[in-house]
Amino acid sequence: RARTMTTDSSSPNPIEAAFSGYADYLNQLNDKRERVVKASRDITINSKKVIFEVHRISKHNKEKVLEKANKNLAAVVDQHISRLVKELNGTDFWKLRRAYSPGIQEYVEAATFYNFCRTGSLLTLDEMNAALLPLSDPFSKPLKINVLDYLLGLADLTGELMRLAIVRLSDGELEFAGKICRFAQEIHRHMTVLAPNMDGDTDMTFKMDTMLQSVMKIENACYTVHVRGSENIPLLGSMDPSYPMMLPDLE
Amino acid sequence: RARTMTTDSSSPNPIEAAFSGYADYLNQLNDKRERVVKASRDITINSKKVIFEVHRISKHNKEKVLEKANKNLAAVVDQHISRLVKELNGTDFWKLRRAYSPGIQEYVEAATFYNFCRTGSLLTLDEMNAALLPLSDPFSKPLKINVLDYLLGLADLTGELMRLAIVRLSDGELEFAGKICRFAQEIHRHMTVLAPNMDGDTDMTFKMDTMLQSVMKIENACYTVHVRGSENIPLLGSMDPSYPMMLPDLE
Amino acid sequence: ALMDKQFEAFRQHLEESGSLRDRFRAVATQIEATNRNINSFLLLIHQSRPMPEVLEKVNSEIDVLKRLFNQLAEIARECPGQYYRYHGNWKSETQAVVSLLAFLHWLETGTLLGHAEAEQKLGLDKSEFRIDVEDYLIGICFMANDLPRYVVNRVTAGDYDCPRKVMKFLTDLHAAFRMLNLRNDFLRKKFDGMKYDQRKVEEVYYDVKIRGLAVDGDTMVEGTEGQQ
Amino acid sequence: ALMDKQFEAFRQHLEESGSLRDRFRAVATQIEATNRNINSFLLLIHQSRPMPEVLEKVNSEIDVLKRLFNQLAEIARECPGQYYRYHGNWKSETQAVVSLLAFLHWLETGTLLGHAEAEQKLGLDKSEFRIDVEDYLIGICFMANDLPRYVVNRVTAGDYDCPRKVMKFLTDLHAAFRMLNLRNDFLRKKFDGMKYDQRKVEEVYYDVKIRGLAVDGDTMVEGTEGQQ
Amino acid sequence: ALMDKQFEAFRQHLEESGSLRDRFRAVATQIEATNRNINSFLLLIHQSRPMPEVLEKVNSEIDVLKRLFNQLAEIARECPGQYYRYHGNWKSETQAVVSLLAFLHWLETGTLLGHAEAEQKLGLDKSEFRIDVEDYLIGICFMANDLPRYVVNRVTAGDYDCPRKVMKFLTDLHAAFRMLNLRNDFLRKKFDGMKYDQRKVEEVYYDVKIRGLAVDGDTMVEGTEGQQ
Amino acid sequence: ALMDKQFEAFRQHLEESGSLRDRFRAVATQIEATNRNINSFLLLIHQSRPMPEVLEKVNSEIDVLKRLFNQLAEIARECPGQYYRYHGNWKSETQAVVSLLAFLHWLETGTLLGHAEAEQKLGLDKSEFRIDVEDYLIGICFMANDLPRYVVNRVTAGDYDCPRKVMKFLTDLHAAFRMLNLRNDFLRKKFDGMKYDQRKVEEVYYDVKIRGLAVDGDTMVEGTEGQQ
Amino acid sequence: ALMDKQFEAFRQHLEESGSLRDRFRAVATQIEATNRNINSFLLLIHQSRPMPEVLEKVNSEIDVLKRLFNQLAEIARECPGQYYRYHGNWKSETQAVVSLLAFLHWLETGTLLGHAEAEQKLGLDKSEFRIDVEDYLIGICFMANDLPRYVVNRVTAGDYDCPRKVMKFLTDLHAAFRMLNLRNDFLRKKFDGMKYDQRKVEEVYYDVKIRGLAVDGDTMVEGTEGQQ
Amino acid sequence: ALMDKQFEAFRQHLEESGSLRDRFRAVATQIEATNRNINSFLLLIHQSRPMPEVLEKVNSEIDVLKRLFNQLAEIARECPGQYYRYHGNWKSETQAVVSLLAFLHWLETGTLLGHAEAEQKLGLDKSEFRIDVEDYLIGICFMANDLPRYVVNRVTAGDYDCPRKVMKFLTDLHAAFRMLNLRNDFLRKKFDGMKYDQRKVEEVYYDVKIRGLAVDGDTMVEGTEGQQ
Ligand SMILES: [Mn+2]
Ligand SMILES: [Mn+2]
Repeated sequence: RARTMTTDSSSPNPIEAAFSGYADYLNQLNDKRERVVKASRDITINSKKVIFEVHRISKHNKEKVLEKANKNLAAVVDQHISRLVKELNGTDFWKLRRAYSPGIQEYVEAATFYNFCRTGSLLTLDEMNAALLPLSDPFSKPLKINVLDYLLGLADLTGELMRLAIVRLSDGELEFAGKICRFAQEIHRHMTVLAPNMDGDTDMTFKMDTMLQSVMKIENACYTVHVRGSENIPLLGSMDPSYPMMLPDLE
Repeated sequence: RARTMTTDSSSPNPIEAAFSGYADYLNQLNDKRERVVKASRDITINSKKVIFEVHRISKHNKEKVLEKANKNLAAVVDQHISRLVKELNGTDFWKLRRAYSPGIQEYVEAATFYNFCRTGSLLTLDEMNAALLPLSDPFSKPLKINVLDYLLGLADLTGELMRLAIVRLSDGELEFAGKICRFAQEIHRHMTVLAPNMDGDTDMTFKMDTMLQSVMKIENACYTVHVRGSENIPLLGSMDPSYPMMLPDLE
Repeated sequence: ALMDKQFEAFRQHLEESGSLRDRFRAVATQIEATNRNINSFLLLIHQSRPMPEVLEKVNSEIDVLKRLFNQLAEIARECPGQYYRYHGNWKSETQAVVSLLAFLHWLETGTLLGHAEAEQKLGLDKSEFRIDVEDYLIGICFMANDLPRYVVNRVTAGDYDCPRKVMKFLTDLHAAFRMLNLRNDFLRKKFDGMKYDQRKVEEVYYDVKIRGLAVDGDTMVEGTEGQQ
Repeated sequence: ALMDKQFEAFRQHLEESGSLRDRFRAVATQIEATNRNINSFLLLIHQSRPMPEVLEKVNSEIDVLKRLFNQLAEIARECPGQYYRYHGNWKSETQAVVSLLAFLHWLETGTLLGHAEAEQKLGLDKSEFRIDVEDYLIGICFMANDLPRYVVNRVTAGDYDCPRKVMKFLTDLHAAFRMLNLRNDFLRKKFDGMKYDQRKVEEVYYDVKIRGLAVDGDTMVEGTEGQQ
Repeated sequence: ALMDKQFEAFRQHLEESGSLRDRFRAVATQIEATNRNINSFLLLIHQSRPMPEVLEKVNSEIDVLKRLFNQLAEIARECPGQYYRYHGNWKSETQAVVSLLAFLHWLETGTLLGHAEAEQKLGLDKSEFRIDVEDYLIGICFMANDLPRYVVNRVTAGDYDCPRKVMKFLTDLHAAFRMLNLRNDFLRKKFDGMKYDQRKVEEVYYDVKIRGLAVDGDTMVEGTEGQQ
Repeated sequence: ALMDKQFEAFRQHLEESGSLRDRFRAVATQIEATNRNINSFLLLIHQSRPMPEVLEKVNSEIDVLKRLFNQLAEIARECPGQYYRYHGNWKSETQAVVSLLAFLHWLETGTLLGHAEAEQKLGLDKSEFRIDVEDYLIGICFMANDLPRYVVNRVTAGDYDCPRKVMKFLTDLHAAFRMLNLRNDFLRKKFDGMKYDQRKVEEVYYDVKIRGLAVDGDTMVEGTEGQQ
Repeated sequence: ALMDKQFEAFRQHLEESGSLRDRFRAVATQIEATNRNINSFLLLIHQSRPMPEVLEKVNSEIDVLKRLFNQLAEIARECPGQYYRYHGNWKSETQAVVSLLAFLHWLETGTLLGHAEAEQKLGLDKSEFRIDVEDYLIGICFMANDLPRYVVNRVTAGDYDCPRKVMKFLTDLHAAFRMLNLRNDFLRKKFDGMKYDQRKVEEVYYDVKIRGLAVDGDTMVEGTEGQQ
Repeated sequence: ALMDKQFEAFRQHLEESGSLRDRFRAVATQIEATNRNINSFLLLIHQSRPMPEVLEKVNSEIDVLKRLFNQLAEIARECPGQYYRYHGNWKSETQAVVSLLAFLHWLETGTLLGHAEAEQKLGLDKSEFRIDVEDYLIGICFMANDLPRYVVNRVTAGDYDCPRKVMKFLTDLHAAFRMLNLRNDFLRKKFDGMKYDQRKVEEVYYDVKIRGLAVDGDTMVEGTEGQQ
């Protein structure tokens, strides 16, 4: 809503014509940014919900939980990422990146988290982008998650892996926890090399530190359970000495 | 209020006897510190009031304002500093210094501020301490304001001098303002040499900075009035050209 | 292995973008040096050195700027659609360029340098590489920051009409900026600061006027004009 | 199950308070935008545009403010007794509103806008939702900061009586503030700064007076006027 | 004079609010001291002293707390609707109170102290002065932090059924917290830490179980109980 | 001139106090170095080296400490009544000394080193120069911080009775500290931290006990004692 | 003119030193990148990947380091006597290099990499360009910081003898460092932190030992050895 | 043993460098004290005390500086080629020395103190120990920071020609600095700040000139100037 205001109606402000153009430009840009931010927030909230859901996984409900998470993940794409695609319309991917980046990062976190629980492997950027392809109309440049957002999302993933590992260990799933541990170690290891090159993103130093903390928390948890489980129990002669690991039966 | 609490009534805690002594010691010390802090707060509040009063000075009410300030300053000594003297009772001047130092600093600020307005010179530490002498009974060591607190109080004085100078200038008292300016400059100059030696007081670096700001504010104010007052007013032929300075008549 | 492969690809990608960034930075550093040169010539204006002499020196530096922006544009062509990915590398330098060009333009014409004119002066009018609108606007604000000093020095040198002209220009500029719906960002902060520039210039105008030095000749004693 | 029920209640509680916060912020953002509008109209005063024209424009915006404060009050009614829980969300915007209203009021009446009057202008006089006293006082300080610029521009435009009136107003205001035992840091800081506004206005008054421009006509030698 | 009168009113207002703050702080300091007393009695629990003896000592201190919260409530009655203006003065002390009461309650009943029950224990059930929900929740988190130590010492003292009970309680509590959509930073942080308390208790439970010490007697091989 | 004279006196005064401070610091630095030596010998304890060998080495260093504290006392005699003016210069070093002496004493006697005993060990019992009570207490807290590590290493070396003894000592110590009415200062913070040391030692005791390694012989399986 | 001449000399001086700094930085940046590569290979150790595979990857990177340090040395030859003028440009990178080399060396030999050995590995043994002693020592401290994590992961992988070996190494290293009279600087801070690494490793050793997992075969039950 | 031998060598190395550092610091501390003295004399200039009196006091202190820099040079001779290793110990003190000497020199001659002249004044002209060029330049910037205050006080004392002279000096100095290609470091930051000093001095010159006080005779209207 550009206001017209002349200093003096008799001598029109000569600068004004040019500025009404700038005003239009900025208004449109700001409106679009506002819509993109809102879409990003919705993506964040709903991706977080998917993550919460996946955390409910256990040996007994794996299929059910993952199925539901998958559906909700698809809903994030259909209902919210699609809005981004429409707004950005094949351009402004980089200009408005800061407006949608938080949402995309959270989506990467959710999708890779889900995928790891389903397949045990890392969902790649190409796979993710392939899944987004149908959203774009064939005539404009398709929305692609960029490498930076993908990596920033992965960096957060280790935090979720840590929480998952600790809960899974309580639940006796030692083998799964070991798998999580190695997966998190690998991601951290690869990120170590990439971190300083990420377009001068200053967050990354901080995120690397958090990642290392998370990885070490997983390692320590695995260690505790391993050591505990390997203990000789001399007092309990009745126990089967070959009994490998007690935890699974705790449940 | 020491509580007695044994781990087990049958085997008395051997450490306890010693600790009940420590408890008494700490309780008495803390109570005394509490009382000293309270006295210090009262000294601060009432010294601030004296400073406020002195700020009301003008050419016309000088005697009246100063008389009242003097009386209130004496009341600070009689009613509140006397409490300090009683508590400290010739000892603990340094142990509890942090508890009373703020009050004493503010008192130094008030007393030197008052004295400058009365005599135009600096009230010395010896003069101040001589005035406190009657408070102490003849058998114990008299309370003496220490050099550090005196200097810290002086450091704050320049802030009050700045406020005074700006108001006096508005009131046309150029000569008085000039006097304030030189007085503040001298204090700042002397403090420059002493600042780093003050028992490692880290406040002092900060206070020096504030002092310099205050002095420069006085200098700038004097400058503005001087430059303004020296102006030729070519358009106003009717004015008496020998008219030296206009401000005094503004009032 | 798949993971390794993907991360290897990322490594390459990031190295390429790192190298682009370095190249952009290298040009931006040269732009900044050129800005410093231009600025040092413009300072002569404050010292009331004859304008033509100054302008001549400046113009050759502007040719340098043109060449440098052309280089930026060329590098940008290597990464189509990623202007805004690397924008941070030349942003503040470009704002400074706009500020200098706009000051020069105002000296020469007394009017505001438009966005398109700025691009044209840098030889970007036919390029895909443009000046971001916000950078242009921020540059204009920077330019306004320099006007009070200019006015003070002009009056010292005896040019008593300058405050009125600058005041008029700043008033118009401020009014124009108010048409924009600014977000709570750097541009808004710069714009909010413009009022201090206005204030200082108004005070100089006041000094000149109350002393009857204003060129329009009306002294204040008789002056019942002023009312507009 | 009991535990679940209780935690379900907590969930609702936390969501409600979060949503209240968001709603307060949304209104506050609109208040800020309206403040900017009003401010841009008031700037015309500095350019000596006829007061009635300006006031008309301003008044319609004040209706907007009224409506917005009414909204704040309505939301606050949903959480009785929790004004201060959410106060931080509209605090600084309200201070700016007070500043603008007080300036307007001074222009119209030459007197200080009272706390109750401010509430009345915003239609809050019958509401439970009031303006916090400290916010009111800080707003008044902000208003004082704008007076020197106003005086300079009025004198430039030939209104030589303005400095005397503003000086009187600021002197009274400063004296009144001195009655407060300020402990609040920010308010104290704003108040200390008021002295500089006074000084600048005094300087303009001196300039006007020494040149015999003061409206009351009395030269300085005999001058016992100044009292209004 | 009108101005003076108004400012005189402001002076009083500001002095009163300062004095209220001081009075709230004074009571809060006493609450903190009482908390320390209660805590020192509760430590006897870790040393396996007979519960009744401990509870007796604690209960008289809880009467002190009641009296102190009653004082808070009384002061708050002097400034109706301003609970949250002064809330920061008793916030953390209240969280500690909740933590202690909840631990006691769990010892006595094995269940979670509800929000309303906490208020009741402090004699606030009929008061207008309530415990803020977030303070209650944070207090509960603090209480959970103390449970691992309790369990370790109970087992050392030969109480092999304790880990199971605590584990059950923590599991339920954690599940209940998961229902909340936490946005508050501090509360979220405290909640996240609860997982570690759970894990430590689980480890002790495991130790007890694997050695066939669990009171229910079932060894682990056959043990299918434990299912909650 | 009077001002000059006074400030000249201040300069001298401050120079003298500065020089005293330097001398105190110089001794304190040596105390710190000696502490490091003692500490490095005490580390051998963690490695289960024979006690007599360790004690011999330590004792000669304690003679050094004695000499250094004697120096402090001598310097302090030059500025009677100003112990607390310069106290900050040897405070933390003295706390560390107390911590080391108390650990040694505990190793030798199993009891807490008293305040007077500490002064005696440093040859201060007839001096006017004493150890400040708070420094003594803080030193004791530091000593408690080192006990968990000691217990861990002792158990590793096969000394299974150590946890019980240390736990008993810490429990008594903690109870004694609770008799003090601590202000909100460093001592309070250190004391509050002591509970983490207790917790760690309790956990080691738990480990030993649940594995039937505790010296008192009662395994946990048969152990129905302990039940309260 | 004199001023100009002098400043012309300054310009040259600053450009030369600036260019040297840039060249040193460029090499240091490459060293950092190589460090990152080496580190990413060494991280495989934590995943219990076979040592030979890891070492092979690392060794080719060490050749890169050699080349880079040779470049540093060459640049340094251009400014004899100014090693410490530019030292800040490669200091922290060199510390990291030492840390990596020392870890590798320990893995291969179980001994501490000496200062001369480190220089030799980097091909600096015949160069004038050496590794600053403090950088070497700080690098060793960094290496010690990584050992607790290594021990934890080794035990998880079933290597129960690792804690003992690492504990022995750290104890010796700590003893050696204690021979140094460290000033109150960064090195001292890093060294003081080493005791936390020791403590953590001791706790792991404790865990392994008390559970009868230690390789030396003595379980704790029968184990009456260890007694001093 | 090998480890011990190596660490014994490190111990010696660190002790030597530590002792050099201490000796450098001790001299630097004295330089700082002397600087404070000189500064306190130079502050008299702001009070318009007669120059000769001030200079006399200062000169004896400069002899002290000479002696102290000679000591620095001597210590530096003990560690050839390591000037920059220890440079941090006297850097900022030397910058302050340059600033004071340059201000004095300007007072006496109205010209800029050259780098060589500064060294000569400190008796370093034949020494190997020189003043680092950047320290010299930073010192000059510090000196420029003090000029606005000097100008203000001179004008107050009635010296209306001072602003013009200082403005000229600062303009030349600024122009000279612009010849340097400054990197993005501390010196650049100080240099960038110099424009605020210029601006302030220009404003003083403006004040003096617009009021017809400037000495050069041209008043602004028809110029009956010169009156002070
Ligand atoms: Mn996450
Ligand atoms: Mn004060």
